[in-house]
Amino acid sequence: MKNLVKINTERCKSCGLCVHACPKKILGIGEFANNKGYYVIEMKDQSKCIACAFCALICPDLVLEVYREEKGA
Amino acid sequence: MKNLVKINTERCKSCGLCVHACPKKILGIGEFANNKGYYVIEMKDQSKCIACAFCALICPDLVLEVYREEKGA
Amino acid sequence: MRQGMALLMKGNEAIAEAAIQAGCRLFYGYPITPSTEIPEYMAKKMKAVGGTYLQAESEVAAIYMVFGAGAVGERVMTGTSSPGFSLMQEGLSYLFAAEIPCVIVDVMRGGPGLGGLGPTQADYFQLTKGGGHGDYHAIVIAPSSVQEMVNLTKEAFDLADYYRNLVIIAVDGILGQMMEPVEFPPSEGRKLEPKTWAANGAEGRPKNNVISYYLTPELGEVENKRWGDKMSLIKENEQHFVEYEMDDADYAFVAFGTSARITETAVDMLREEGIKVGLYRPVTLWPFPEKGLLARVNQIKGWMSIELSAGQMVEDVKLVINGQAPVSFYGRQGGMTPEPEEVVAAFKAQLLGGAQV
Amino acid sequence: MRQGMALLMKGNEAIAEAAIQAGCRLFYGYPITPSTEIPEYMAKKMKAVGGTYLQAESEVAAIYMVFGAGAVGERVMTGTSSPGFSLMQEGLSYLFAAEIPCVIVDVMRGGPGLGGLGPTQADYFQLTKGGGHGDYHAIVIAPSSVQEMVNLTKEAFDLADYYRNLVIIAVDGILGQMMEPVEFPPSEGRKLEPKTWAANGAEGRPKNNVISYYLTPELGEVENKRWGDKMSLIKENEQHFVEYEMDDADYAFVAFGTSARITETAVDMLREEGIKVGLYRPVTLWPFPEKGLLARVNQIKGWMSIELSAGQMVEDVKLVINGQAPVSFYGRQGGMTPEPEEVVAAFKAQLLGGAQV
Amino acid sequence: MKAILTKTTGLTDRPFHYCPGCTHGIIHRLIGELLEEMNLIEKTIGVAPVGCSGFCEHYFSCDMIGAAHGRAVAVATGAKRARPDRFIFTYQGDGDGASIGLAETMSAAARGERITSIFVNNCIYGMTGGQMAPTSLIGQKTSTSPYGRDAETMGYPLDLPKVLTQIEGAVYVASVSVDSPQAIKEAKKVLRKAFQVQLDGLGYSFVSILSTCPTNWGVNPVEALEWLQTKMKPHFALGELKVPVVRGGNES
Amino acid sequence: MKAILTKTTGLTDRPFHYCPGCTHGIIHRLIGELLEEMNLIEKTIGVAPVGCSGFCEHYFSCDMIGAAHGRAVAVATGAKRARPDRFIFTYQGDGDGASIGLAETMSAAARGERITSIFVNNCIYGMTGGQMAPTSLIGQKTSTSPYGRDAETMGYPLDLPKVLTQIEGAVYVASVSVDSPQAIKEAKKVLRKAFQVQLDGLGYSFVSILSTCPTNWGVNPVEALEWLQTKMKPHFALGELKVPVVRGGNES
Amino acid sequence: MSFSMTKYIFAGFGGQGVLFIGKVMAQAGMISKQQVTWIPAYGPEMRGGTANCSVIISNKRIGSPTVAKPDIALVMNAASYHKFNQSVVPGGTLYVNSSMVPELPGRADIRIVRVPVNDIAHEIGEAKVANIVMLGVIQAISPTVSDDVLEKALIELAGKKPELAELNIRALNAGKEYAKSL
Amino acid sequence: MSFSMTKYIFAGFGGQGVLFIGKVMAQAGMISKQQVTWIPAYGPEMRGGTANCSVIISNKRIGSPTVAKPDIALVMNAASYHKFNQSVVPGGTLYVNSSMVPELPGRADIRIVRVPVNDIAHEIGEAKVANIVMLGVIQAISPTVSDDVLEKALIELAGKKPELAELNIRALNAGKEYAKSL
Ligand SMILES: Cc1ncc(C[n+]2csc(CCOP(=O)(O)OP(=O)(O)O)c2C)c(N)n1
Ligand SMILES: Cc1ncc(C[n+]2csc(CCOP(=O)(O)OP(=O)(O)O)c2C)c(N)n1
Ligand code: SF4
Ligand code: SF4
Ligand code: SF4
Ligand code: SF4
Ligand code: SF4
Ligand code: SF4
Ligand SMILES: [Mg+2]
Ligand SMILES: [Mg+2]
Repeated sequence: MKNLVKINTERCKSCGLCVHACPKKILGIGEFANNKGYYVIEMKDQSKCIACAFCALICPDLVLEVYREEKGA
Repeated sequence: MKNLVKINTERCKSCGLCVHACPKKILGIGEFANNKGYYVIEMKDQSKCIACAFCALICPDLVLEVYREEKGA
Repeated sequence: MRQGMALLMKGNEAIAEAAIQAGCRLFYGYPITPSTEIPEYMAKKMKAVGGTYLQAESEVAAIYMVFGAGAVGERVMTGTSSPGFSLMQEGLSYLFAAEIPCVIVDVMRGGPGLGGLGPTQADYFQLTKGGGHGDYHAIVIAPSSVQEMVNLTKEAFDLADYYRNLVIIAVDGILGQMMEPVEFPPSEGRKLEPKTWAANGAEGRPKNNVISYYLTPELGEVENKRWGDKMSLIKENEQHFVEYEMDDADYAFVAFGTSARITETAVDMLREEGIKVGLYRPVTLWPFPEKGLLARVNQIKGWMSIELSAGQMVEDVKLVINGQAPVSFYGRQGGMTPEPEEVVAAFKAQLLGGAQV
Repeated sequence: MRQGMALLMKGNEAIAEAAIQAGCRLFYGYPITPSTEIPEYMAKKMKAVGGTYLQAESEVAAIYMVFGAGAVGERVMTGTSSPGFSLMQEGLSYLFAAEIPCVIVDVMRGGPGLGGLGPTQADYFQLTKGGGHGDYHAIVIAPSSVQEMVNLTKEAFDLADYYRNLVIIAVDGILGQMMEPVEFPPSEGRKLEPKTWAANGAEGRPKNNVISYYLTPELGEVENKRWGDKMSLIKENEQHFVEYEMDDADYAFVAFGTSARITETAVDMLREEGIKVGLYRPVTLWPFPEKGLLARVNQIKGWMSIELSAGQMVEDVKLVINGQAPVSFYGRQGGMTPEPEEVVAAFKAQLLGGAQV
Repeated sequence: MKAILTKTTGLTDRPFHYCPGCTHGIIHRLIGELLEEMNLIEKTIGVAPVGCSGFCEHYFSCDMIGAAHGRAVAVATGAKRARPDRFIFTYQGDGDGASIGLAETMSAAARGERITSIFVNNCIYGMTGGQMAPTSLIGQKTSTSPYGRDAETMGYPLDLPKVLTQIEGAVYVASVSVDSPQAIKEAKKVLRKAFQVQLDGLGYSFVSILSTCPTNWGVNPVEALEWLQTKMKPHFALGELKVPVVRGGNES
Repeated sequence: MKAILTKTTGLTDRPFHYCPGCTHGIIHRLIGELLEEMNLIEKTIGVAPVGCSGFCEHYFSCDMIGAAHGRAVAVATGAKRARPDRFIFTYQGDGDGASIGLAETMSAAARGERITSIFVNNCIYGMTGGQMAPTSLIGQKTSTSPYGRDAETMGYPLDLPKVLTQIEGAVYVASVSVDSPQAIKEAKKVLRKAFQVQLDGLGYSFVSILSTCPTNWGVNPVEALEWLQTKMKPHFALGELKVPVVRGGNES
Repeated sequence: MSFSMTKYIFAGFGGQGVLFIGKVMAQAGMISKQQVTWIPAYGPEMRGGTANCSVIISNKRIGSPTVAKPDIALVMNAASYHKFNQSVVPGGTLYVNSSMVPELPGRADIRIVRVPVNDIAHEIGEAKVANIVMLGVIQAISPTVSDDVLEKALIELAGKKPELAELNIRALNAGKEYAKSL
Repeated sequence: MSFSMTKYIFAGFGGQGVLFIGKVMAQAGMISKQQVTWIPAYGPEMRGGTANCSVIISNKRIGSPTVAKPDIALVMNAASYHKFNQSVVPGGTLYVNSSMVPELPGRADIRIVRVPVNDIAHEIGEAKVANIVMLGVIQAISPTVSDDVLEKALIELAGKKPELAELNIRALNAGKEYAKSL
C-alpha cells in the first residue's frame, strides 16, 4: 500500500525520536540542514510505511503528518 | 490521708476545667476575684483529696501543684 | 444595605460594602488584624449577591487568585495588612506588568517585622515607590474618613478598569477600626470600555494572552516605555488632594489619613492663636499631588509633613518644593498617634522657631 | 582557591567564593536566572569547607531559613533575582526588626512581572526605600566590577555583624554574568563583638529571645526609635562612594554598577572633547552617600543620573541637591544598556542644551 | 510531702495570656516538663509561630526565635542546619502549619529535617478572632464561614498528619489530644517519642495535638472539651500514624 | 488519503522553543488534540507556569494566562471562581507545582477546585539550567547536587500524586509518561478523563506526566527516553491512583 | 448653635462590654444628628485583657478622632482606673466600678462617681448588664443625648432581640435610679 | 605604551561553542596581562537558539564592558550574520561560517572572511571543534595575543582533559593552515 508521511522540515530539530520509534526503520537524519541549522529527518522508503503514526505520535515538534491510502482509492 | 493542693490564685482564670476533672468533686469556683477579676478556684474539702493530680494535669494556667503525704511521715 | 440613610459602620466594613455596591463579586483574602473585618464582611454578604468570598491559603495565593480573576475580566478585590501586604509584592509587580485591573486594601499596622497592631502609615514607601521589582506604580488612594472610604472605594474600581492598573486603598489601623456615620448614595461611575483584552474564553474572537513577560530586551524596553506613558497619563489626570484653610495660609501641613484628621484639629488650634496655617491633604499618594503643592509654592513660607512613621511622604514633599521653602517633619511610630497639641508644639518649634528637620 | 593570583571569574561566582572566604558556611537559596551561578557555586564548594548549601522550596522559605541561621548567630547568605527578591520582602522586614545579621544578593533582571532576563537596576526603590513594610532600611552595596564584588562581599558580612543589620548586595545581570580577572587577597576584617544575643542554646546564661514584635504601641515606638538611632549611626559612618575625574569637573554624572562603567567611558569621551565632566559613583545605595555629593554642590553646574531604569536613584540625587543645580536623567529599560555615545548625547542635549528632566 | 505535680523549670513564671480554659497552656506545660526531664533546656532552640501562641517565647525557659506566620519550619530548618547539635522544635497552630506554612511543613518533611513540629489543631484561626482554618469541620460556623463550612465551595478539612505519612522523610507522625487527664498523659508520651526521634537523628517528627478554642467556638471551657471529643475526634486520624522503621520509635 | 495523525487546531503554528527531543512538545500536542476533540478551545482558559513551558501561551489555541512561578493553581482558582462555566487547566513543571507552588497545589486539592493540573515531571529544573528539583532521584547529579542527591542532607524525591491521593478534594489523580507511542496513547486517555472530571464538576483533577530533559540530564533524546523508563519509572507511583467514586472517572 | 464636643473613654477588661456601651453612645449621638466617632483599642491578651474605646460626640466636624483627655471616663476595673484616672480633663467626670476598684485617694479637680455596678446587676439578675447600669448612671448625671434617643440606640443595637433590649433598658433605669441616691 | 583596545563579538546558535571561544580569547588576554571582560547573551530558546558573547581585551582599564560595535565579529550561522553584520566598525573584520551562511552581498567597508569551518572540522573528524577552527583563522589574520598564549589558554580551559586540549590545538592549527589559503 502507498501511505504518506508529510514532513515539515523547518520544524524538525533532528532529535531522532521518530527514527527510534519507527517499527519499519524507514526514517533517518538526512544531509540537509534547515534554517535553524538542524539536519532534518528524511523518509528513506515511503513504500514500506504502514502508517502506524508512531513517528508522528512521538515527534515533539509537530513535524510529521501521517496519511493512509484509502481502500480502493 | 492528708494530701495538699497548692493554689496560685493570681494565675487562675476561673475556667472550671479542674472542677470538671476532679474525681472527688472537691474543687469549686469561689467568691473571691483576683486582680485580673477572675473568681478563683477554691478547695472545698482537702481531706477528700486523693492526690491524683487530674486537676493540675488539666489546668492550663499552672495554678495548681499537688503533693501527697509520705507514708509514715 | 439601607440606601441613602446614615449607618454607624467600621471603616473596614464600609470598604467591603462599597466594593460590593461597585459590582465587585469576588474577594480573595487571608485574615490579618486590623483588616479582618473586610474578609469577614465579604464572607457574610457575598452570598446574598451571588458573589464569592474565598479564603486563600496565604497572601501569596490570594494575590494570584486576584490575578486570575482580574485576567478574566472580573472586578476583584483583596484586603490585608502590612506583613501580608509585603508577601504580595511579587504579585503586585506581576499585576502591573500584565495590566490587570484590581483593588487591594492595605490596612497598615505597626512594623517592621511582626510589629504590633497599632495604626501606622509606615508602608508609604512600599505603597508608592513600588514594593515589588521593576519600574511600576500602583495608583494609591488614601481616604481619611469612613465616608471617604466608601466614595473612594467605588472610584478605585473605576480607576483600575479605566487604566488597566492595580489600585491600592491605603488606610491606617484607626480608619479601618473606627466607626463613623456613613451613607451609600447611588453613584454614576465612569464610562468604561468593554474588556476585549480579557482571557475569558476565545468565543468568536482571536485568542487572548494575559502575560507579564517579554522575550527580548528590545521588546522589554518597548513594553516599559508603554507602561511609562500610561503612568505619565495617570500622573497628569489623577492627582487628587483636599485643602483645608489653605487660601490665606502662610504655613502649611501636609498629611493624609488619620494624621490629616489630627492635623486638621491642630490647624484649628493654631488659627485660634491667629497663626495662618493650613492643611494640604493628598488623597492620591501615587500619583503624588504635586500640582496642588506647586500652586502654593510661592505662597507658603514653610511646610511640615505629619505622618505615622519616621518620615516617608516628606521626601515627596521635598522633591516638589525642591528647596524653595523649608520642609520639616513630625511623626509618631509603632502604633502611636500624635495629639493635636503635639503637632502644634512641633510646628512652633520647627517652623516658627525656624528649626528644620 | 589559588590565593593572590588572578582568575577569570563570573561576578556571581566571585561573590560566592568571597562569601566562603568571609566565613559564610550556610547558603539557603532558590535558583533564578541570572543569579543561579551563586547557588550552583555554593553547592559545589560548601562541601569541601564543611559548610551547607540547602536548596529551599521557595524564596519565601529561603529568606526564613536565613532568618533561622542568622538568629542562632551564624554567618549566612542567600542570593536571588528580582521576582524572587520581591517574595523576600516580608522576610527582610522581619530580619531588620529582629536585628539579624545576614547578606542577601539581588542580581537584578528585567521587570516588572516575569519580565526578561536582561540586566536592570530597576529594583533601586525596592532595595533602598524598603520593599517591605514599616520603617526600616537594609544596608545596600553596589559593586561595579567583579573584583569589587569580591571585596565588598567580605565587607558585607562584617557590616551585617557589626550593626546587626541585613546587608544587600545589589548588582545587575551583566555584573552577575560578566567574567573579569579577579584576585582574593587575604583580608583583615573588622573587630566584632561576640554574638551574646543569639538564640543558640542557653548554656550557662539567661535565655535569649530573637523576636520581631512588640506588645504595645508604647514599646513599639521605643523599638522604632532605637532602630532609627541605629540607622542614623549607619548613615553617619557608612556612606561610601568613588569619584572619577571629579576634581576639576563642571558637570557630574551619578551612576552605580554597570551604568557607572558605561558612564566612565562617556566621561573619557567628553573629556577628549574638552568638556570638564566627572562621575560620582555611589558604592552604598543605602545609606545614599549624600556627604560626597554635598561637598561638590557648589562646584558642579549640573548633575545627571544614569540608570538602567526609568529613573529611581535620581530622586535621591535631587533630594540632596535640593534645587541648587539642575539634576537630569538618562536611562534604558527592560534589559537594554546605553552605549557611552548615547550618554554623551543625552548629556549634551539635557545639560549643555540646558534642558532638564 | 511528695510532689506529685509541681511547676516545671521548663517554663518561666510569666502568666499565660491565653483565654480561660484554652488548652494551649496544657500543651506548653507538657513541652516544658519534657525539656526539663530530658535535660534539654540548655540545648534547645524553640521556634514560635504567629498565632495565639505567638508570644510563647516568653513562656519556655529555652532560647526562642519568633518566626513569621507560617515560616516556623523554615526558620527551624535554617537554625538546625546551622547548629545540628541543638534540639529544635516548632510550636504552630493549624493555620500556621497547614495553610500559609503548608509548603514549608511538607518540604521540611520531604527533606527529613531533624526537627520536631508540634502542631496545635483547634480547627480555627484563634489569634485573629475565629476565622475558618484549613482544618475547620464541615458545617462549622466561623467568622469567615458564617453559614457553616460547605465542602462544595470551601473544600474539606485537611488532615495534615495523615498526608505527612506519605512522605518518606517524615519518620514519626502522631496525632493526640489534651481533652482529659488520660489524654494529656498519652500526649506527653507521644511528644517524648517525637523528641527522641530528633535526638536520634532519624528525621522529621510531627505531633498534631487537638486543642480547644472556647472563645472562638463560642462555648465555655468545659463544653469545649466535649466539642473536641464529639466533633473533632471523629474527623481526624488519631494515634501514632507513623513510627520509625528503625529504633527510636519504641523508646519512651 | 485518510488522515491518521495531522496537526490539531488546538495548537497554533508557532514552532516550539524547546530543546530537540524534549517531550514537553508531545504533551502540548495531546492537550491541543483534546481541546479540539472535546470541543473546548473556545471555552478554555489555560494557565501557564514559569519554567521551560512558560511560553506555552503562544502554543495553545485557547485563551491563556501567564502565572508567576508556582502560582498557576492560585491563578486558575481565581479564574475558575470568576468563570465557573469555563474549562480551566494549569500546565506546570515539577519545580513549579511541587516546590514553590506546593501549598497552592495542596490547598486547591483540599478545596476541591474544579480545575485540572497537568504536572510535567522531569526530575529537574529545566528552565534555569538543571538544578535539583523536589522530584530529583537519589544519586541524581544536577547543578545544585553536583555530587548526586543525597537523602541524608537533601531528602527524598517527592511523589506528589501519591500524596494528593490522601486529599479528599482531589478526585482524580493519575501518573503517566510519554516515553513511547503506546505510553503517549495511554497518557491521552488519562488526560481526557481528567478533563471530563472537571467538566462533570466533580473536583480537582491532577495528572502527573513523566517527561524528559535531555539537555539537563546530559543525554541525547533517545537515551533520555531510556533514562525515563529505567531510572524514573521505578520511583514514582504510576497509573490511575485515584478515580472518582461517582461517575466521571470511568468515562473516556 | 454653639460648638459642643464631648469626649469619652470607656475602659475595662474584655467581656465587661465597654466597647458595646461606647457603641450605644455613638449610635445615640448619630440618631440625634451629631457627628460621632468610635475607636476600639485592645490589650495584648486574647481575652480578659484590658479593652477600651474612645467616643466623640460633636455638633461640628470631628478632626482628630483620638481621645487623650476625655471629658467623661468610665473604668470598670482597677487596671483601667490606673491607666485613665490621670487623663480626665480637669472638671471632667470619672465613673468608677466600685465593685472592682477599691477606694483610692482620687483627684480633687475632677468629679469621681463610684458605682457598685456588679452588685446592682446582680440584683437585676444579670451580671453581664453591669456596663448598661453604668451607662444609666452616666445618662443621669452627665447626659449628651436625650433619654429616649439613648433607649432608641439600645433598641437598634439589640437588633432582632427585643428581650435583650428590654433587659438593657431595665439595667439602664436601674442605673438612673441609683444615680438619684448620689 | 600606547592605548589599545579590541572588541569582539562571537555569535552562533547554542551548541556551536561561541561562548567557549570567547572565553578562550578572554583567558588569553588575561594571561598576557591585559584587562579583559567577557559577557554572555542568550536568546529565548532553551537550546538551538542564538547565543553570543562580547569580549574586550585592552591594555588600560575597561569602562563599558558592553560591545555595540565590535572590531572583530564571528558569526557561525545565518541568523547571527544578519544580527551583527551591520554592527562591525568600518575597517573591522567579520568572520563568517560559510558552511552555514550562504554567500550574500556584504559590506564594502569591512573585511569579510568566509571559512567553511564545519567541513574543515569534519575533516579533522570532530564536528564540534568548528568553533576552534575559526579561532585559528582569527588568530592567523587578526591576532591580539601571541600564538603560545592562545594555546596556553586552550590548555588551561581544557582543565584535566589533555586529550581535549590536544584536539583543540589540532583544530586551531587547521584554522591557521586554512588562513594561509586566504
Ligand atoms: C503574613 C501574615 N498573615 C496573616 C497574619 C494574621 N494571623 C496571625 S495568626 C493567624 C492564624 C492563627 O491561627 P492558627 O495558626 O491556627 O493559630 P491559633 O491562633 O489558632 O492558635 C493569622 C491569619 C499574620 N500575622 N501574618
Ligand atoms: C519567584 C521565582 N523564583 C525562581 C524563578 C526561576 N525559575 C524559573 S523556572 C524555574 C523552575 C523550572 O523547573 P520546573 O518547574 O520543573 O519546569 P521545567 O523547566 O523543568 O519544565 C525556576 C526556579 C522564577 N522565575 N521566579
Ligand atoms: S507511520 Fe509508522 S511506519 Fe510510517 S514512518 Fe511513521 S512510524 Fe514509520
Ligand atoms: S522526532 Fe520530529 S523533530 Fe525529532 S527528528 Fe523526528 S521529525 Fe525531527
Ligand atoms: S488531686 Fe485529684 S482529687 Fe485532689 S483535687 Fe486534684 S483532682 Fe481532685
Ligand atoms: S483549671 Fe486552673 S485556671 Fe481553670 S479554674 Fe481550675 S485552677 Fe483556675
Ligand atoms: S482565642 Fe482560642 S486559641 Fe486563642 S487563646 Fe483564646 S481560646 Fe486559646
Ligand atoms: S531544558 Fe529540558 S525541559 Fe527545558 S526545553 Fe530543554 S529539554 Fe525540555
Ligand atoms: Mg488554630
Ligand atoms: Mg522540571
